[in-house]
Amino acid sequence: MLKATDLMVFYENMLALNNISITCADKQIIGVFGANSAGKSTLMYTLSGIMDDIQKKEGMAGGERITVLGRIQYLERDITDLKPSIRAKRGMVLCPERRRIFNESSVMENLRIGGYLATKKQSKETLDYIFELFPPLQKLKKRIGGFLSGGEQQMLAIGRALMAQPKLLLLDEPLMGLSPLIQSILVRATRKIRDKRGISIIVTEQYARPVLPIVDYAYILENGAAVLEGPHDEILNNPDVRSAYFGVSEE
Amino acid sequence: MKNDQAILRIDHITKAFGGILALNSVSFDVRKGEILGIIGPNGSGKTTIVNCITGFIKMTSGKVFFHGRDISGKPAHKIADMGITRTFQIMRPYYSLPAYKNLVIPLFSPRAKRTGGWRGGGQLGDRNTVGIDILEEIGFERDSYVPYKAASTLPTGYLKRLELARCLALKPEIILCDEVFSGLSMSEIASMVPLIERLQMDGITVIMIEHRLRELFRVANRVMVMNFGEKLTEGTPDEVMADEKVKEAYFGSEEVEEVMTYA
Amino acid sequence: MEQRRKERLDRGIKVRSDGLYALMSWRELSYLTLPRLVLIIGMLMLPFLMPNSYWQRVISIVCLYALLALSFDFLAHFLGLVSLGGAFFIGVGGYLSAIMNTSLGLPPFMAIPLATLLGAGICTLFLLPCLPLRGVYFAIVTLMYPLALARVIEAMDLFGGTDGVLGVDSFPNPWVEQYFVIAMVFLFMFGTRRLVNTDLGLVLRAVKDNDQAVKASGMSITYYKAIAVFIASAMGCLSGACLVHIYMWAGISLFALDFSILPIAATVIGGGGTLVGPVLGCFILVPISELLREFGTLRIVFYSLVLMAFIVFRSEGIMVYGERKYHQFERWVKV
Amino acid sequence: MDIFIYGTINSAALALMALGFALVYGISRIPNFAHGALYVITGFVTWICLRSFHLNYFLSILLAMIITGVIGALIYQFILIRVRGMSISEIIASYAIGLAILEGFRWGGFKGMTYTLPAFADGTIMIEGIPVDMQRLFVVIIGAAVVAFLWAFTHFTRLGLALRGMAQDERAALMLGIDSDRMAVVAMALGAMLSGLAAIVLLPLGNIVVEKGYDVLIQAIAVCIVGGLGSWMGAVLAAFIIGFAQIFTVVYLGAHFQMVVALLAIILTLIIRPSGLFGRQKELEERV
Repeated sequence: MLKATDLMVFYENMLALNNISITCADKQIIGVFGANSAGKSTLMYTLSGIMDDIQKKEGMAGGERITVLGRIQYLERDITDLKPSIRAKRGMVLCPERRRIFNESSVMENLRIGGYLATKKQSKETLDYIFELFPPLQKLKKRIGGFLSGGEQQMLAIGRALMAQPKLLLLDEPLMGLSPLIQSILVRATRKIRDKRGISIIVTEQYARPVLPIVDYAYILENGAAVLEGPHDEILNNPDVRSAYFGVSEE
Repeated sequence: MKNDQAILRIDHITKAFGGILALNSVSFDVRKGEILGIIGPNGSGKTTIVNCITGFIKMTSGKVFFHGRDISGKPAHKIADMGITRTFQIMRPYYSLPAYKNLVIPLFSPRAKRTGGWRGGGQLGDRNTVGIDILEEIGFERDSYVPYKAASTLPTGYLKRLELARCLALKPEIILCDEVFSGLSMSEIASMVPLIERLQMDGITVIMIEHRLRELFRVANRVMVMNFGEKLTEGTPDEVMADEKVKEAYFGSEEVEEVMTYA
Repeated sequence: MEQRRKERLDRGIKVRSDGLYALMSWRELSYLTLPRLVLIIGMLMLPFLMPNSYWQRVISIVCLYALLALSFDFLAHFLGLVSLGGAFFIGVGGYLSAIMNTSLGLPPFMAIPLATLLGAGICTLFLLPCLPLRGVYFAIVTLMYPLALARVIEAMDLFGGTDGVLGVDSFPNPWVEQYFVIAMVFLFMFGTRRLVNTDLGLVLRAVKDNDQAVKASGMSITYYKAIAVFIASAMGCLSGACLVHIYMWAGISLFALDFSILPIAATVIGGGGTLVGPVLGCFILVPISELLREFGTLRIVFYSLVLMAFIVFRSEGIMVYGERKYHQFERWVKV
Repeated sequence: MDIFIYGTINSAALALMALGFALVYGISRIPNFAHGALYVITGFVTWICLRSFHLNYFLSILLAMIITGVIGALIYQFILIRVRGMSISEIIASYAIGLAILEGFRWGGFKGMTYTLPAFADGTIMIEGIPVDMQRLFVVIIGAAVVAFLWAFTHFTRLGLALRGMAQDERAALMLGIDSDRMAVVAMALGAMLSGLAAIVLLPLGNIVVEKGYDVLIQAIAVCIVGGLGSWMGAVLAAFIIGFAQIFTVVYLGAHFQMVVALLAIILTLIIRPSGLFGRQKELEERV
């Protein structure tokens, strides 16, 4: 479904992504793990095309010179040079780090803005699905986005991304800063989205433990390079990974 | 603890955003020289407490007393000038400046001039040198090039230290740490913990807001638990761990369905 | 696949001359000081090179605009405040100096410094309410003041109303006039340059970058902004004060748009944030504007278009571009 | 009573002037200092269509508004798009555009008393014994209609919602497939047309002069700051506050002080409540 080859990203002279190739088959959940500043968000931005936008803005401001190299293939077509909005139109939707919901709009409006690309029928159907997936949102329909708790905001962010009718959903650190309880809800929801709606998902996380049970294939990034990759079981049983990436406090 | 008096007293502070209560009549004492941890789920109002105490937002009602003096409603820079400093959850270094130059700015402040800055005995030397000294204290390798690198190129671990260093430059009495451990790897946290303990030994009162319970419980003398803008309980780490209410609110039960209805 | 990217590197000589080693070789010493010497000597020579007194007068005007442009650049790039009202500073400084000269009988060399300090104080006071805030507020308020003040003077018939203040003393002779304003440009250009590299300047830049952290360090951002605005408005008021003594008249036209837009255009063309760039920009723009004098307000259209073109297509300006080429080289590297 | 009636009319006029600016700022965060210039363009284009080409009045208005909208879109597409996100450049570029247009008109000889537009309908009606001419009535009616239209547009249509999304977080909108540049062009065109509409409704009340451009810009900005930058409802409310305050000063002090009232309103707002009446952006930001 998605096949990115030899991605390299430079911020000025600093290498942020080093020769990363990543593939995602139909209906798979791919995990990308790595510590802070390992390049997870850069990877997500590059795949979704947001990097294109960042690059343009930086260039105009005379700031860092960002260079992006490599090719991205999606649904058998090369999308490397497409604008992010067109990538979204083709079904590749990013649910960003730190959620970035629309703070001043209500939950319902957030979802309807998310449905910009959807037809009326699709919107209605997806809306029902989101409320089924995240029942708490149902009661908060009228609540202003900025006043939701972190967990509710994350649910809303995922819901909003679903409204854009993705075929491939990119989740950038969906569990960041959330309590273990909310984390488990979100992880289960993620699996349901894949199982019920057949959406492929690429998810990044700093700590592998909460997400690893649901991923089919995982990549581990370190300093911008993929140091390890493999299917679920292999990663799970790798002793190095166990010591380095399973540290999550959970008394 | 030698000294049991309250250095900071928070008296029924309430903060409403629009119609929603982010803080609902929260009161607690902070004792001199202790490390107080504040934990709670996201959106429970932890950062709002820091913002209210340090004057970054105006509280709707309530009072804050520092050494028995009412400081509520004073502007942020006045409060910092009294010695109550904070770190930011989303780090705010001066990105374009080298790391040590970041400290020249707080060292320029009236408080630093008065107190002589970190460890200063009343007189402040060359700010650049003092800046590098502070960075060394806080774990930047002195002889490496790290203190001279632009803040924008430093990794998260160093930036968190830089945030702390900015507080230290003022020779503070109280430091409010807003999630200093978040975003750090296990080994980075392990190296931060002794740092926090050192602060306590130097007589600085520390208030820590955290998600990472295991590490927090190692350093904190007392812990306060927040939920939905209200204080749930406070006590020693062991007491808090044993509290049924805390378990319910923070860790939740294993049954997902139950949670779905509660939220 | 052959893929390349552009890389920027400092020249070796720059890296070395940043330290103290520069003093060790003539080559490095001249690398550092030559550009400055060229500028200083060039400006000192200018009054001699001008063909007639009209063009000598133009040099004075260039210098006054240069002061305004310096004030704009200082505020915009070291404090993050965009001032759209150079005319406000000019007007306040000009009227003050004119009144002191005509009503109190102070000679120009007393009236000018007094008007500068007093005017800077007044401007700072007027701008104080918008200093705690970031964003467009400062730009808006500075845009409004000159327009509103002109209206008030007109409506209430203050200071001679539309006729203005007449009979202001001029400088003793043209040479004094010219070298005085050139000296002022040097003073403020090198002065602000020195200032932004001191610790106080660092704090000002920090206020621009990140005001929250400055607050958390126990410093009042309003206070530091006020200091900077005082310095900047002193430059503007000085310029206005000199202007009335050159034209021997103060009137509502001191609040004219020329004074607001030309310094901005000069800064953008010359290169913002360099402090030399704005001066250079004035040396390019003002003479052109003098040549266009007969076209009336078309001049303003002209500056605006030049300004727009520069901001859109070469936003860094001449000086920044020049400095980069001087200090760095670029090369293509294979990945 | 006459203060009430004239206050309402003045407030509606201010709201009309301000909404275009508020809309553009709200969506693309560009303070459009060319706002006043667009206002004047509409006036002159209508006048040219009407007087030089002898077109029908309604047709002239339609044409002028479309042209203004297109000019707004072009300004964005070719100039402002390149400086997006750099606040200093945004301010300077849009200010420069406005100046170039206005001073260009002045140079082109569009000054003096000769340029006027006819009223939509002649005659006056009496309200509570006070004569109000039809054109002023139109100001109020159209003002109300514009507010209602904007509200409905941004709450119920797909495009309107997308614009609001972009106003809040451009990059997040981009991720959802909303093309931010195209939306900003739409916003700019819409904003330009709104300022054009204001011009067409208000200009028959006086002459078309270049100074109007500066006046309108300043009044619009004053209204937007008092209402809270980027908040449309705030702008409407602020228009009423400033509108009535101006009428009071006109009645008790004299007409010259209208601008001073606007300036004073800004200064007071900045001192007392910097985020404006409806600007709650800041509070939310602090909460994160």
